[in-house]
Amino acid sequence: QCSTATFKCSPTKVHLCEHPPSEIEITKSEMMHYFREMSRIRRMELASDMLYKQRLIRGFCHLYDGQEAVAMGVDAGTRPDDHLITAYRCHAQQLLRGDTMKSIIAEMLGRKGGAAKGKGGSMHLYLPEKRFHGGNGIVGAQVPIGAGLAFAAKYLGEESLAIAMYGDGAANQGQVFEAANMAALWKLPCIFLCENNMYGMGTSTDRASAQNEFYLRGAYVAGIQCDGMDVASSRATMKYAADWCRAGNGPIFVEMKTYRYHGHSMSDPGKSYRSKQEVSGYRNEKDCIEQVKTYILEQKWATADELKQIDKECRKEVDEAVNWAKAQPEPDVEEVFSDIYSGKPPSFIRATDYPSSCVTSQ
Amino acid sequence: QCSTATFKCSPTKVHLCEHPPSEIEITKSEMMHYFREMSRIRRMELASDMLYKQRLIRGFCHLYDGQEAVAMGVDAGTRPDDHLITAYRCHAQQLLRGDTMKSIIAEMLGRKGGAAKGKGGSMHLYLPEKRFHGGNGIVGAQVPIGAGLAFAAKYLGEESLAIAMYGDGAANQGQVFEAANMAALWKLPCIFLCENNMYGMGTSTDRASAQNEFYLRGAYVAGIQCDGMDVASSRATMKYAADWCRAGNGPIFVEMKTYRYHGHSMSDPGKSYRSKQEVSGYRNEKDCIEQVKTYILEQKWATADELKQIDKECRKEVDEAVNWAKAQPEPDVEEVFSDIYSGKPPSFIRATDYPSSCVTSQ
Amino acid sequence: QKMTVRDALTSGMDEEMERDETVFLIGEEVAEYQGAYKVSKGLLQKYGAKRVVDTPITEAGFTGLAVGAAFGGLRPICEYMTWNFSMQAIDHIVNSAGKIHSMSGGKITKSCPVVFRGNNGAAKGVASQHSQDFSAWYGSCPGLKVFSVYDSEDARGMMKVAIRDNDPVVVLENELLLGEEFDVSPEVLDKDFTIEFGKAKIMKPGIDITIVALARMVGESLKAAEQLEKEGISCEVINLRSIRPLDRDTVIQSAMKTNRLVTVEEGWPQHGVGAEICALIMETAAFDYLDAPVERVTGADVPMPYAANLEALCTPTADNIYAAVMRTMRGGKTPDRQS
Amino acid sequence: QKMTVRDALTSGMDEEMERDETVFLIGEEVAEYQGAYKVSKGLLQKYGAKRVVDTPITEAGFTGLAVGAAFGGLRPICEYMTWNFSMQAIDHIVNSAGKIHSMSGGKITKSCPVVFRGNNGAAKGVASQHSQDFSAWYGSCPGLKVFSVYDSEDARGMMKVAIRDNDPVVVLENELLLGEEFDVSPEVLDKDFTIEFGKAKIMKPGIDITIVALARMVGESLKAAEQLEKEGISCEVINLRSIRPLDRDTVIQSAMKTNRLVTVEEGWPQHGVGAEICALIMETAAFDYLDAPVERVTGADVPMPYAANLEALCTPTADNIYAAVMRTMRGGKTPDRQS
Ligand SMILES: Cc1ncc(C[n+]2csc(CCOP(=O)(O)OP(=O)(O)O)c2C)c(N)n1
Ligand SMILES: Cc1ncc(C[n+]2csc(CCOP(=O)(O)OP(=O)(O)O)c2C)c(N)n1
Ligand SMILES: [Mg+2]
Ligand SMILES: [Mg+2]
Repeated sequence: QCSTATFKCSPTKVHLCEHPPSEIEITKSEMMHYFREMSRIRRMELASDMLYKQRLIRGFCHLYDGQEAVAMGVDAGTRPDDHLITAYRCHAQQLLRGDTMKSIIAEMLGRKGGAAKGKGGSMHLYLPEKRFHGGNGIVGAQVPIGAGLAFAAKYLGEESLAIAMYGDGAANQGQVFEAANMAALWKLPCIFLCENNMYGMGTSTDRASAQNEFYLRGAYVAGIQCDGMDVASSRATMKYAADWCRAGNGPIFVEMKTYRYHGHSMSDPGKSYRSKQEVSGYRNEKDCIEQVKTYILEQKWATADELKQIDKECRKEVDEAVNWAKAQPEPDVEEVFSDIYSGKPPSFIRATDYPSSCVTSQ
Repeated sequence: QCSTATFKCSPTKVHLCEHPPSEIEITKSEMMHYFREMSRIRRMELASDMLYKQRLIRGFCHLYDGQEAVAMGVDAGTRPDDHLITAYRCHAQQLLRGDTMKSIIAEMLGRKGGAAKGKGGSMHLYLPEKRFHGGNGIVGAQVPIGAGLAFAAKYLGEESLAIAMYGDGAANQGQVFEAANMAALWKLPCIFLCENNMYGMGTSTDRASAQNEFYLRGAYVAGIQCDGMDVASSRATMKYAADWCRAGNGPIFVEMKTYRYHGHSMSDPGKSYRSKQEVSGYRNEKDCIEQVKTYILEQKWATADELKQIDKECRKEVDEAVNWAKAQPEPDVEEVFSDIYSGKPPSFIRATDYPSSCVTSQ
Repeated sequence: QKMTVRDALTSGMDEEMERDETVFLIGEEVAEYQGAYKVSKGLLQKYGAKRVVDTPITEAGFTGLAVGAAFGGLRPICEYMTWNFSMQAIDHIVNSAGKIHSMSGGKITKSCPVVFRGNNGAAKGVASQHSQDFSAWYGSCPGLKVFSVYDSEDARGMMKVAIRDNDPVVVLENELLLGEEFDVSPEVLDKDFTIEFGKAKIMKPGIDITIVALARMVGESLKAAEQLEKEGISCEVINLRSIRPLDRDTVIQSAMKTNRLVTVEEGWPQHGVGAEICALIMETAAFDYLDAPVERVTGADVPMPYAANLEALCTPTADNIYAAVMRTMRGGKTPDRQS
Repeated sequence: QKMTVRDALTSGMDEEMERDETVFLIGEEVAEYQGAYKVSKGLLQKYGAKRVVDTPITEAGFTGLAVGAAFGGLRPICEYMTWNFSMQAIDHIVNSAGKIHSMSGGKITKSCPVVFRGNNGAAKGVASQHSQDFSAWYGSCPGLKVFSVYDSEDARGMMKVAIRDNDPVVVLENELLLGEEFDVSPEVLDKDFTIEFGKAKIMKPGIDITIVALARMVGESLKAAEQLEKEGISCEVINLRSIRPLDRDTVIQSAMKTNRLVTVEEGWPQHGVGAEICALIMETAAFDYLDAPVERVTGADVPMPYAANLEALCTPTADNIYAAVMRTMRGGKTPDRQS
C-alpha cells in the first residue's frame, strides 16, 4: 500500500552493546514527514534569526538549524509517551512534540499567546501534556532531571523511557556522571543523548573534553555514536537505544555528531573559533535536509518541484505564525504576579513600586 | 650499613598504564619507621575513641584505624613537598606531615593549643607550611581543590605534584569527574587517590557505585588498584603514580582497598550494615600493622619485645599528648572575632548579644 | 500526649506515604541505615526499597533526579543529611524546581511537588562547614515555599502539607530538636492535620513586647519569656513557621499591639530573617506604633567555630533574648547602642 | 577622560597580571573567545594560554580548582559567565574559600586569594534562570568580601584591590553597565588605584534625603536625584560598593544628616540588602533621627519573566525611586502604605 525502501545508515561506533542495524526500512510517508518537519524547523529557525535581528526576540536565542536530523531521529525512533528533556536549544523539540509554530514564535516574542505566556522566552518551552519537559537554561541541569523522569516511568510501571539531550559542552558537567551512576545502579530507562555539534559556546570539544568520544563517557554504561546529520542513522540508533532501555538493560549513552550552522546564540557571530570552510563544508556536503531530499528523489517519492512546494508551505506557515505572533499583545501586566506558585498565591507580592504590590485578602 | 630487604607487593590491577613493580626494596630503618608511625596513628585514634566517649571530643569524629597503610604509603611513596589534601578523615595525614600529637588532640578537644586554635576540630586539620591542606568536611570538595594544587605546582614550574585523597562514597561526586577532565586536558600532576574502605557512611560500594572498581573511574585516565592494607604495596603504587605524574603524563587514578575498623564516625556504631565477621576478618587477617610486624620479625629487624616496646612508647606519647591537651585552656573568648579575614578585620562584627559586638575603629 | 520532633517527622512521612503511592523518600542513608539521624526509621521495612531510596553521595544528581521524578508524576521527599550539603544542589532547588512554574507561564501546572528537607543550622561541635543556616537564602526565592520547624506540631503539620502541595517546599528541620518531646493534641495526631503556608503561630500571647523567632530559637524565646514574665514583662512569642510566604499580618498586628519587637534567629545577621522583619515594620503601619526600635538577636557574624566556648558565643540563647527585650523595654536608648 | 566599565575591568585585570606573575584568569570562554562579554579581550594575546585559561563548562570543578590553585600559591581570578551559574559552585565559594581562614584558626595564613567575578543580576530578556541577583546571599557570608560594581572607578579600584587581597573576594559586575562610559580621573587610571573594602562612596551629597543603592541602581538613583533636585529635593546618593563588610558608618552618618532614607536594589526584597539597611537604622542611633520610616525599592518578588513589559515591571527604575523618595518626604504616612 505504502511504498517502503531500505536505507543504509552511516556507520556507528559502539561500546558495551551491539551495533544498531546498518540498514533501516523507511516508508515513503515517513520520509516525506521527515522532510516536511525538518523543513519546518529550518524555516522557523531562519525566521527567528530575522526576528532577533529586528530586535523582536530579545536576550538569548539558540537556533537549531543544521541539527534537525537529531531531533527528528529522536522523534522517529522513540514513542510519543517517552519523556523528553533538553537544554535551551529547544525550539525543534517543542515543535516536533506538537506545539504550534504560533505558540513558539509568540513565546520568543514575549507575547501573551506564547507557549509560556511570554514568561519563558526562547530557552523555556514546555509541553508537559506531551511529555516534553523543556528547555533549561542551566548547562547540564536537564540531565539528572531526565534520569528522574526515567525513575518516574519505571516507578509507575510504565513502558516509557526518558531521553535527556545535552551538548558536548554539557557532557563534562559532573551532574551527568552523577545521573549516569544512579541510572546504571537502578537500571533506569534513560537515553543520555549527547548532541555533539563540536563546540560549547566557542570552545571546541578537544579543548573542553579530555575524552571527546561522547558515547564512551558513560564508561561502564553502554554507548553508541552515530551520524546525527543523517536521519536514517539517528532514527535507527534511537530505536536501538530505546529498545535497549525498554528491555530493562538500564541507561545507554548516545552521541550524535552534528553541526550548528548559526553561532552559539544570536549574540555570537560564530566566526572567531571556526573557519568559513568548516561551516560551508557542513552546509554543502552534510546538510541533513539535503540528504533527506536526496533519499526522496532517489526513490522517486517526489519530484524536486514537489519538495520545493512543501518547503514553500513551510515558509508560509512560518510567515503566518510570525504575523500572528507579532499581532499578539504583550502579556497583561497583572501577569507579573501570577504563576509564581501553582497553589494559592501569597497574600502579598512586592512590586518595584511598593504601593503597587499585589495584596490578596486570604 | 643499613640492611635492606625485598618485599613482595600484593597484586595490582591497572588501566592504561603498567603495573607498579611487584617487588620493592625497603630498608630496615624505613620499615621500622612505618611500624612506629602506623602504631602512633593507631594509638592516637584509639585515644580519640576514648576521648569521644568521655564527651571531650564533640560533634563529628572520623577515625583512621585500619587504614594506616594508606596514609603511610602516601607518605613513603611521595615527597614532602608534594601537596596533599584529603577529607574529614584527616588525623593520620596531619600527623605524618609532621604535626605533633599534642596539637592534633588539642584541636579535637577544642583547645587553644590545637592545630587550628580549636576552631576547626577533628575534621579541619591543616599544615600548610608542610603542604598539607586539610581536612574538608564536604564530601568530594577536596578533589578539584587537589587538582588546583597540581595546577599551581605546574604553573610555578615545580617538580611537585598533588595528591587528592577521597573515599569510595566521594568517588561518585560529579566534581571528581570535572576535576579529572581538567587534569587530563591540562596534564596536571595529580594523583586522585580513592581510599576504598568499602562503605560511604553505611552504604556499601555496590549500592552506591555502578562501577566499583575505582581505579577505572577516571575512564580515559590511567589507573591502578592496589592493596591498601599492605604498606609495601601502597608505597610502591604511590611511587609509581608519582613518577607517572612527574614524567609529565598528567593525572592518574589510584584505588587502595582498605578497611575502617570503627564506624563511619563516632556516632555510628558501624554494626547495622556490616557483619561482625567482616570486621574481625579484616582485623585478624589483614591488619596493616600486623603485616608490618610480620615483615620486621621475618627479617629479624627487631624482636617482638622490641616492637612491643615501640608500641608502648607510642602509647606513652599519646597519653602525654592527651594530658597536655586536656590541660590546655579553651580558646580566649575574644578569639570568636578573629581569623575571619586574613586582612584588616571589619570595623563591626556582630555578636549574639548586640552590645557585645566587636567594634574596631578604622 | 507527648511526641518527639523526630517521631513527628517520621509519622508525617509515614502517613503520607501510606496515603499516596506516588510519595517516596530519597536521600543518603535514608533506607538501610534508617536515616543518618533516624528520621526515616522503619520506612524501608514498611515500604520497601522502591519507595525508600538510598542514594550515592551526589546531592546535585539526586536533587535533579527528584525534580525530574516530580515532573514525571511522583511526589519525592528529597532528604539532605544536613542542609549544608544542599549547596551542591542549590541550583536545582532554585532554578529547576523553584522557577519552573513561573518560567513555563504556569504550563507545568503541577509545578514541582518535591519536598526538600533535612537538618538546618548548627548542631553541637560540628564546626563551620556543618553549621550554616539557610533560612534566609531559600526564604528569599519566589517559587519556593519555606517552612521552619520548631516543635512536633510544626513537624507533623508542615511535613504533611508540604508533601501534599504541588509547589516545591523547603522544610528546615533542626538536629538539636529531633529528640525533644512536645505535647501534641489529638488534632495534631489526625492523619489530615496540616499547617497553612504563610501562617505564623502565636506560641504565647503577651502584651508588652513581641518576640518573633524561628526554629530552635522559638524555644529559647519561650524560656526568656518565662523568665521575663516573672519580672512582670509579658512577651508575645511568635513562631514564624513559614519563612516564605512570610506572615506579615501576624507580625504587624502583634507589633501594633505590644509596640515593641525583638527578632531572634540563629543564622548570620546580614540579610537575615530579622532584617526582613525590621524592614517590614519600617514599611508598614506598625512603625507608627513602635515605642522603641526593633532589635535583632542573631547568630554571631562569623563562621561557626568548633571550640565549645566559642560555639556557645555564636549561638543565641535565652539570655541574649532576655537582654534584648530588657533593652527594648527601656526604649532601646541605652548607652550600649552602637553606631 | 572617559572609560567604559568593560575597559575598566579589563585594564584592572591586565595591570595586575602584569604586576604579579601569579595572577591568572580562569573561566569559560575567557581566552580564545575573549570573554563571553569581551571583558578579557586581549589578555590571551598578551599573557598566553598559561595565564588565561579556558575551562570546560564545569563551574563546581573549576571553582574548586581555583581555590586549590590559591592554596598552592597562585592568585586566581575565577570568572563566571554570569553569577547565575555560580550556584553550581557556591559550595566552594562559601565552604572551601570563605570559611578556610576561620576553620584553620588563621593557620592558612594567606587565606584564599581568589577573586570570583562575573555579571550579576538581570540583563535584558534573559528570563528567570539568568536574572538572579546574588548580592544578599554572598553578602551574608562571613569570610567572603563582596564588592558590587557600579561605574568605571569602582571597576578598576575593586578589581585591583580584590586581586591583591589575600581573602576570597566576590566581585559582582553587571552586563548592562559594561558598555557604559564614565569619567575617570587620573588617580583612577593610576596603576595602584584601589578602593577600600568596607567603604561606601557618596556619589552626590544632599541634605533632604539619603538614597542608598548598589550596582546599576546607583545610576537610577542619580537619575531620580537629578529630577528631584529640580523639584527642590536634595538627595544624598550613596553607592554602597562594599556589601561585605558593609559601611555602616557612612549610611548612619548620612541618615542622621538627612533624616530620611530610601534603599534601592535590584534583587529580590526578602532578606535583601535593603532589609539589612533598615535593620541597621533600626538598631543604631540613626533611628532617633528619622523623620520618616525608611522605604525600600527592590526588584519585584517574582522570578524574572521574559516578556519585555513584565520584565520592566520587575526591575526598579528612577521613577520608582522618585516615587519612594516623594512618599518618604511626605513622612511615609500616605494612605498607600500597605499593612
Ligand atoms: C552552568 C552554566 N554555565 C554556563 C552557561 C552559559 N552557556 C550557555 S550555553 C553554553 C555552551 C553549551 O555548549 P553545549 O553543551 O555544547 O551545547 P550547545 O549550545 O552546543 O547545544 C554556555 C557556556 C550556562 N547556561 N549554564
Ligand atoms: C556533600 C556532602 N554530603 C554528605 C555528607 C555527609 N557525609 C560525611 S562523610 C559521608 C560518607 C563518605 O564516605 P566515603 O567517601 O566513602 O569516605 P569515608 O568516610 O569512608 O572515608 C557522608 C555521607 C557530607 N559531609 N558532604
Ligand atoms: Mg555543543
Ligand atoms: Mg568509604
